[in-house]
Amino acid sequence: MLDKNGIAKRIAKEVKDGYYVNLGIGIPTLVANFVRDDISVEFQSENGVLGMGPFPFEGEEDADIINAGKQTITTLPGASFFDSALSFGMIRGQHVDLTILGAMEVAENGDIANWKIPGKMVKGMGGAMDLVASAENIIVAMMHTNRAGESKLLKRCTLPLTGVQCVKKIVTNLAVLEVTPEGFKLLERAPGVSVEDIKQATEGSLIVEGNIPEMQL
Amino acid sequence: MLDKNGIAKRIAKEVKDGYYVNLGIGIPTLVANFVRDDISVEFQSENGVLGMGPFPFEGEEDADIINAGKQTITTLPGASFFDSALSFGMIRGQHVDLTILGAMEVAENGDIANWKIPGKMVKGMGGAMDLVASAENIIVAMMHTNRAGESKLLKRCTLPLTGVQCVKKIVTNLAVLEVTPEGFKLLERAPGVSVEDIKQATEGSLIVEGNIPEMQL
Amino acid sequence: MIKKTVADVSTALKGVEDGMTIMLGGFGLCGIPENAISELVRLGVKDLTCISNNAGVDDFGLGLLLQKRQINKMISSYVGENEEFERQMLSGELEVELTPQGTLAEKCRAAQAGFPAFYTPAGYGTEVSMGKETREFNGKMYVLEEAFKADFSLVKAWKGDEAGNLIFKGTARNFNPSMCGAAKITVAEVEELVPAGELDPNEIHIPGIFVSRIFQGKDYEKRIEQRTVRKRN
Amino acid sequence: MIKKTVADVSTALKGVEDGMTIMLGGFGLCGIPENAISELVRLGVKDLTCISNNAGVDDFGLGLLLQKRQINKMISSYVGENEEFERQMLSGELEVELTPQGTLAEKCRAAQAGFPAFYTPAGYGTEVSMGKETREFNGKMYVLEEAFKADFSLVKAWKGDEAGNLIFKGTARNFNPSMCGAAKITVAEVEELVPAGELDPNEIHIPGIFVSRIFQGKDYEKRIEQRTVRKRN
Repeated sequence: MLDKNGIAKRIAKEVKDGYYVNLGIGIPTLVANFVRDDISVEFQSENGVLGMGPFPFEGEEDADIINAGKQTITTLPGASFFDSALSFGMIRGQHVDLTILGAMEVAENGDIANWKIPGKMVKGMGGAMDLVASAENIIVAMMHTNRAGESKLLKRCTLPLTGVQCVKKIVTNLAVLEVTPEGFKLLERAPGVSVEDIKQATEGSLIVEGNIPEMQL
Repeated sequence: MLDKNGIAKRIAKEVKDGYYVNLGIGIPTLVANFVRDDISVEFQSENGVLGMGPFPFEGEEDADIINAGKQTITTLPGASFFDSALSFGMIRGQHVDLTILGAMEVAENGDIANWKIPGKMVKGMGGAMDLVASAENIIVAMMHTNRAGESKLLKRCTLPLTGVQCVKKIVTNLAVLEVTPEGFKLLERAPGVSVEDIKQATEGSLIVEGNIPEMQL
Repeated sequence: MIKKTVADVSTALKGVEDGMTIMLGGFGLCGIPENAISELVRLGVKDLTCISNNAGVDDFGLGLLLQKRQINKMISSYVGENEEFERQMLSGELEVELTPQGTLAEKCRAAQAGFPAFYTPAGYGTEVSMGKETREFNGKMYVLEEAFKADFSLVKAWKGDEAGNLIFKGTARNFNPSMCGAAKITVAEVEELVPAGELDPNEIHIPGIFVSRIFQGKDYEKRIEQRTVRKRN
Repeated sequence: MIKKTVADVSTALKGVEDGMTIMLGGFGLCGIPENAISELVRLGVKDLTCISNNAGVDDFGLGLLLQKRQINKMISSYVGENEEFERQMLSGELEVELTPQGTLAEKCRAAQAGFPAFYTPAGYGTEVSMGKETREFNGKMYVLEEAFKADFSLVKAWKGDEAGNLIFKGTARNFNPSMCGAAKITVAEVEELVPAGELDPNEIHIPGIFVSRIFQGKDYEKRIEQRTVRKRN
């Protein structure tokens, strides 16, 4: 079973040389820490920066340079700043190669819900609806089950949707899964996790074909 | 009767303090020479400059700084350069206060034709269709008749249209006219031109009410 | 040169009235028009509809207007950092229209550039598209979204000149440029106001034609929401 | 940093084939991709559809491609400075689609930014709107125009860096920024190519994400179409 850093580490392997990547808040943000050094990747943040670097050294924070999580950041050589309209032009125009974001629920048809729990929590969708409606390549990073132990990989989402039929891949604390027309196809097991464990934790249709390898981290 | 400079001089009186103005090619370009010194006006050129100044001194031409007529220009303090999309955002968004352009024909309902003579001359509309479809305030600068002596102020345009019901005012070598729901309303006569002369040269409905004053230049 | 400078924030906000729709630049607390927000609080105008990506925090940014119940309706994409906001929203005191961030930006830009409406894929199949026209282009579904209509646009820039030209800094740029000229009156406050001619015409982010009034801002707090740092080795 | 630099114009234009649709930046002869145009002539590719605001003059710019009959169709707003063009058009050898200039710019920007189509007032009631959907918004009529689809976009910038970031100069900016990322492959040629980090991130007009390949251009002629000057007193 993986912790948050483990999920981020596994997702980092999906990041290829030459990719522009948008990382959502939470686990996705951690992915940047695990991307191989020998490939070229640029991180975009939808509030208007491309080429994000690590957090600033203490005392060097600049209130005018933040990411979409409102965290102070730095930029790397080759970075650029731009306005929100151009930023979503990058996203909508599919210039960003990979979007990694969290979710409350994912359905077997690729629907995703992550912005609202009616009557309870309404933080808003931020840029998530634009990202999931636009990106060709969307990976969801999340725990396989919620705090009540209920599956977050469902036949159908129960919460208000963020986007329809858009999620391509899911990396959880238990598994790597691909969204296919037939349902969630199990690709890899987390270390120490059995196929049976994953079946138990998955409400949506789970497709298990042949031997399922353990993740290489 | 006015010459081209006379037409430009009369139109310059329509340019008010605080106006952003787009000048078309030909007579409209001359208007800039006659705007009063004691008012603040900025000239926009749709190829991407606001705050145009006079032509450069000999030897100071910069191939990268031109107006929409492809003429070398200079800029004044407070000028800015921008791309074509933003430039037409200014125009379409009605931030430009006044558009002055030439025409081959104007109809009594405000239609204008100035970009094509089928089978003969097709230079293209350039930015004219955007300008006439967007601007609140459009003045046409032209000769009252064509080289064959035929009226250019018509009941209906015969040439392919540039825009519909958009011209507000017309200044010709003979007169100043306003486009009204009833037709061309004669406002002023050019020096030495009679109302009868103008009637003769106008094919569209001409409205003459009361005494028509001579232009003050 | 058409001069846009006004003496101070009070002059700049002349004409703001109860019930108006006001756009405010900024992302989180980054690049918000601090001086203009303070003046709105001072003026005590109420029943405002505010268009702003976020709603500030409890005691800063738009949170100051929420505290005083000056806002009737918020149009935002993300409002997660403000407890008073959440309380007013869940209790029904505050009307909230949540809009995808890219759609929010483009609704500003459409208003600026004279586009009445546009098609975006964002929100298709979600409750955001309910009651809106949807349409297929090249096998993909899109939602028709309309341009905003607003009375005032309040933006913050880094440098500006007398002609109203603006230059923004870093990610404090965000929604500010697209909001310029997107309302009937655009008010820009700047950290540094310079005479016309001092800014390079090539480096201007927003030409002055989109700005109605500009003033020299003061006392910028520039609060940081998430101060994240790393240790020096 | 994702490196976009290629050695020369030949490498940059790899993949250009007969029958392709190519966008070219520039207004008149100002800001045109001179090196890329020369390479298209050298390659001898034909049956091209060219999207460019103008068509050059008889012996420069796109006029060079017209001379060699490499262009099948032109999509432009104004073509008045080219006699060979007018001859080919009136004789029917060359297909021409005249498009209002603002519409042309926005069709590029729509392709760049993932908008399938947009509504513009330009051309309503004229032959430009024939066969196109028209629609009323707020009492005004608009024409639905679709985003361009192109294989290559060839642009020219003043400065650029290894990451593909671009800065344009003066009115040589024009259509170039909106064409970046508006085709499958965007090739930028620059007067000055610098290492990543030398350009101020705040001053970049087009981020490198919109640029596929960048190269150091050479031998710029920068011909002036209308040399207008005034005498010194």
